[in-house]
Amino acid sequence: MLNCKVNGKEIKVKQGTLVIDAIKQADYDVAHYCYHPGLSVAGVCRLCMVKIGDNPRLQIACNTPVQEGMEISNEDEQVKDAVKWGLDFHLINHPLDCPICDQAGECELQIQYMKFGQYDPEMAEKKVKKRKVVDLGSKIVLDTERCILCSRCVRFTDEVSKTNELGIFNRGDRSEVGTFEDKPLENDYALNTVDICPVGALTSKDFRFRQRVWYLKNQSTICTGCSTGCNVKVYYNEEGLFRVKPEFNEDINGYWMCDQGRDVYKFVNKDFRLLEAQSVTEGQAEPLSAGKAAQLAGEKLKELTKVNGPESVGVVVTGQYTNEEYESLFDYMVNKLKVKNIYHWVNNSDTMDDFDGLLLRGDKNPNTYGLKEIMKKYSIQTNMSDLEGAIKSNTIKTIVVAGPENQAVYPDFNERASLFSQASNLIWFSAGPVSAATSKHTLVIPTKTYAEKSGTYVNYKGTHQSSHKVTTIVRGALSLSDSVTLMSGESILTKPVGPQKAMKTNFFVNKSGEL
Amino acid sequence: MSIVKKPDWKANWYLIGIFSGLWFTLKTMVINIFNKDKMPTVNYPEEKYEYGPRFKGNHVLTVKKDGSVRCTACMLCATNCPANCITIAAAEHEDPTVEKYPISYEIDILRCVFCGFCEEACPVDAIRMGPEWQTPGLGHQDFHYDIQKLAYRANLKGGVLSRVDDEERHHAGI
Amino acid sequence: MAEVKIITEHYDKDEFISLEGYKKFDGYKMLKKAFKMSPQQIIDEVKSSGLRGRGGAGFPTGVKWGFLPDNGEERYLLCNADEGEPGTFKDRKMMERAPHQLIEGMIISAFAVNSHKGYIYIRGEYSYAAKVLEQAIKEAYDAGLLGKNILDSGFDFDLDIYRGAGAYICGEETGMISSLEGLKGQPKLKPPFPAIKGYLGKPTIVNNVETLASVIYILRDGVDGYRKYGTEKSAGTKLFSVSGNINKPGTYEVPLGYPLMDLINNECGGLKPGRKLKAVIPGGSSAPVLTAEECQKANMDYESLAQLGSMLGSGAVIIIDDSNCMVDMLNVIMHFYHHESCGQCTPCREGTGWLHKVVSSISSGTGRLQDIDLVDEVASRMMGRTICALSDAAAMPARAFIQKFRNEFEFYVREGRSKVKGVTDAQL
Amino acid sequence: MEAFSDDILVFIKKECSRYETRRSAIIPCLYKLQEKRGWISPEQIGQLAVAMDIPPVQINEVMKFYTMFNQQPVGKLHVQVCNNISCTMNGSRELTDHLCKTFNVKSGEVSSDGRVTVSKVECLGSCDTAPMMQINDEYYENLTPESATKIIEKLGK
Repeated sequence: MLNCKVNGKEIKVKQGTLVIDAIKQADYDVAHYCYHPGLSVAGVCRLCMVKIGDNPRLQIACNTPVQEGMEISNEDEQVKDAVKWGLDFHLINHPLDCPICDQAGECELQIQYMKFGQYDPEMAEKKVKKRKVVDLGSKIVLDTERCILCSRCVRFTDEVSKTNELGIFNRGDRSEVGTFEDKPLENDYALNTVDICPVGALTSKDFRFRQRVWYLKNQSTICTGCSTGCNVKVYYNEEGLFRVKPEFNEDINGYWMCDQGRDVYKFVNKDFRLLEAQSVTEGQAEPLSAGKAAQLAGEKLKELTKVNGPESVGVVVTGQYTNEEYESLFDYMVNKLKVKNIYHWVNNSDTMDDFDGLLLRGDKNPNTYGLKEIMKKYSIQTNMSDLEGAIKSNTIKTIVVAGPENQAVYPDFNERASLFSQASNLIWFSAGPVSAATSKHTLVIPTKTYAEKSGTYVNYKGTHQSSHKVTTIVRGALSLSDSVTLMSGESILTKPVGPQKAMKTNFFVNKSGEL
Repeated sequence: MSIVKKPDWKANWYLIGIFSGLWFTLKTMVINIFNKDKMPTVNYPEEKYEYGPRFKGNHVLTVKKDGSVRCTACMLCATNCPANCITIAAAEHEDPTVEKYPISYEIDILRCVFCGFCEEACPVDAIRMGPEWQTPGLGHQDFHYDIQKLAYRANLKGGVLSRVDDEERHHAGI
Repeated sequence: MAEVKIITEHYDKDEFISLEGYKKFDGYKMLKKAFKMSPQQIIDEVKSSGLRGRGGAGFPTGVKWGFLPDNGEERYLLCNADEGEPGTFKDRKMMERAPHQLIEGMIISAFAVNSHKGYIYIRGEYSYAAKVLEQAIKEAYDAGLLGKNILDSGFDFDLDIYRGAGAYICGEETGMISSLEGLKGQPKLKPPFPAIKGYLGKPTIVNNVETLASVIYILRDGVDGYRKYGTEKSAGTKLFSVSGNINKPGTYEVPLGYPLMDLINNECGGLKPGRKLKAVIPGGSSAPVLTAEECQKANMDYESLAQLGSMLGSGAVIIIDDSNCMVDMLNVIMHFYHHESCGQCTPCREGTGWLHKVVSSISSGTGRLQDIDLVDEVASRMMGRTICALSDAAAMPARAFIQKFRNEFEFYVREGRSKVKGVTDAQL
Repeated sequence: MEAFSDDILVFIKKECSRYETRRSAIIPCLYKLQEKRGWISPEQIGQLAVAMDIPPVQINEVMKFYTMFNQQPVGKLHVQVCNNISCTMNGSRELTDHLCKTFNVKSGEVSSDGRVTVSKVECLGSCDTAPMMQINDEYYENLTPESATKIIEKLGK
């Protein structure tokens, strides 16, 4: 451990810490654009200037390791002047695009300008014009004029994704970021470049112009796209989820996430959801509330197990639920109903162990390992392939399916659904609509998605991660554990869910006294 | 909760009030008959009052030289609106020099408090408070103003030109 | 005191270019002497001779060599022949007239720093010099002066030539290393310095052509013989490239500490008739300009020029007489730096462009009075804020021009034309 | 698109093993490509990237960084007039203007017959013989507008 002083505050840092990290550790702000802890040091934005000791020449904090007894100051007048001018140099050729720029609201230039700048521009000459709205494939739009050439994205494609698409061409203030001959930027991690872009030069086509960022709230959760279990932040408002960004976790995903994980928010939104329960009896559909449906399902199961015996009930579980939900489901099935035919529905057994070397895994379920643990705990050893025969031979007459939240990653979804429909009774827990479930007596109960419930997921290496509820999208949906509670005849404490309005903060309204 | 009060004894002297009221009415009527010019009221709807140029009436969306809406869908007006009455949906324009434009821009005029914050927040002079103040309508739908109404209603005669021109700014090197 | 020809002694002889001719004039004799010494002895000799880098920064060569870490890693010796500083052409002369001198200097230096691989990084425009050097290297290989076991000393040294492709910034040592690695020629962050981590992450020594050639003569004349010329802190002789409005422009070798006016009037034959000296840029375009009065007391050595607020730089003396407009001159210089900034660090990338725009708006007659102060202010904020010294190199002349010739700039802004007759609007 | 001829492929292979890293061979290979036509097209970069097994963007970065690689077609005689400080003082602007007028081109453009490109460049390191110009690889020094025209016309024959 090393001792150093940041703006007079004494702190201890690890050996090899950079000054910029030490300043952050001491809770001081330090302006920087090019430095990113997940990438190599470029040292080109020249904003993280600090004064070290009495050295009259300012140093950049991102390329200076802390030494014992170092006295660091970034609130010195000299430093402030350097930052103000550094910012000015960044801004003189930056276009006035804030009104149409997606980054506005979370743009580092805006943040630093409000802090250090707030002056009239001194530049009277013309700005350098560069190319705008360059289409870089299906994911990203590039605006070279807005780019401040921090080279973060270039370093990302060089060092992290190792795909080498991006480069900086020409020199001087004619420098332009881009790909060779505007080739599309289509690697599996391309959208990380959008995240690390401190300005609006790289924007995501998916999010582009859909919302202004200040209308969105964010909450940390876990990506359920695959068994890696990246830590993510979802951005949402009362209309639904809008985007997903990675959050730093040294053990799981570092600073990054894959592009497939960024699409995982989509099935959560209302358009793709089952809004209320449905009971279909011989083709006659009847909508009913989820709670009612769960109670009905409970009664039905009780009766059926009594009449046909617990062996006639098959339970199919996917690896997309939380540990808590599995626990309650298994407890109910095994201990209460004595049902032991519990099957693990594996969606893509061929590609299950695929791994691209960075984050992306072939197992597209967040909690396969949690499910396996539970199955072991209840000592259930079944094989999904047995189920087909059992249905065909009519030994299993009732099937309860804890279906996938994200049906898109289940290529065999419809095929399986029609198989399950051969049983005379089908109870299906699903987040999205299940049109292929056409059994004689079908009950489809809407469930909550990962963003709407708290719970624990176990990733590929056995790390237990708990995620918290983000928001409620479908008010009529139940979590699996709540449904099980209702099925077993108990009541759940339902809190009345009022309209969740993300009230926007209005400067003038909140500070009315200052007007 | 309302409390019923018993009438005061003074209320019995209401006749004085009635007559003094009648006298005032009569007096003003006579003055107005013989001194018509100084009468403060106008004969609405035959006559209409001229408001000052800074009057904040119904909103106008300005247009560019080519006639399209100037608004860039930056949402600053919607953010700034204390009554929460502006709803904008943005989209990508096929012309890369425009880039972003509103496919729908709605003002719920019944919620609007005519404070003018939207006008002040606008960075490109796209929204102004116009001189109109008559806003009759038959149902709720008539009070949701869309782009058609805000920018191209008949009395704007093809739209009001915005003072901020992209091309001029481009030539000036901004 | 007059011109002292040590390095350039035989430059007027055409046969000096070939190996045979070079050997006739004691060529490669010092190499044999060097092999009899120990590397440390050579380093000490160079250190005590007081030889300073001739490329521009003037860093003591022996000290630089001493920085190499002793960890058994492979070391590289790079010769910086990317002479891009406007006004400088001495290295080109050296390579064209005496390629073997450079090769010999490099072998000796490589022996001293124990490096077995060297590159001469020559700027792309010097295609003739590159051809001459390539031929000379071939000759040297054939004669056993390069390659394995040179002259039976047991020392191996491979030398190759690498052509740049037109970037001033590659004259900066880390920029040159980047370029040699096949990257864009953008300078690298320091620390680590090249002597610790340079070419391909290995310890690397980068020296100028003239510096490497000087090593031969330090060995020949010994420390005392070398120190006979020059001043205490700036020892030896130096090549000056004199150009501009002068009768006899060219390369002149004079001892350091030589008075500037003597150089102009004696060696270079004075100014053209009827012209008056207005200013001199003493060390290439990045050196702050000297006014005519300052020139009178300027001596051509590192300290004297530093005292006057300028620098010796690469030894490119640009003489400006009174027929030139200073606004115009600054515009040319700013155009150069705007064109050559590598675009890595923001203050330099944007600042050089900004300075050029402001100065050219003054010289096109649309400038404002506050622009003059703006140039000074912008330039002052560019100094010392970037990875390499290019932004300083752009800022220093800008500030010096504004400070020393302010009235000319003010006149230009007020009247919209140059104070100097005959100079029209900038045609740049 | 024309495939690389064998001698170019051999050259690329040789250069790739000549230096410590393969990337170092980018500049020599680009010189080689430029030799033939006077400029380098994006297609050629793509081919070179395949031949050298280096991402094309890195070759493109290098090519666009250095001014000596032409990204546009140039005339048979690429006349580069130094316009830096010493040459300006000795009349390089007049020289450039004169050449542009004589050959009816704008600075940086190819003449209509495709023979001459006149461009302004930064210091070429021949300040003692200002004004000077470089035609393709050769230096021509101590010029006057008339002598420069003569030289170009002679070479153009």
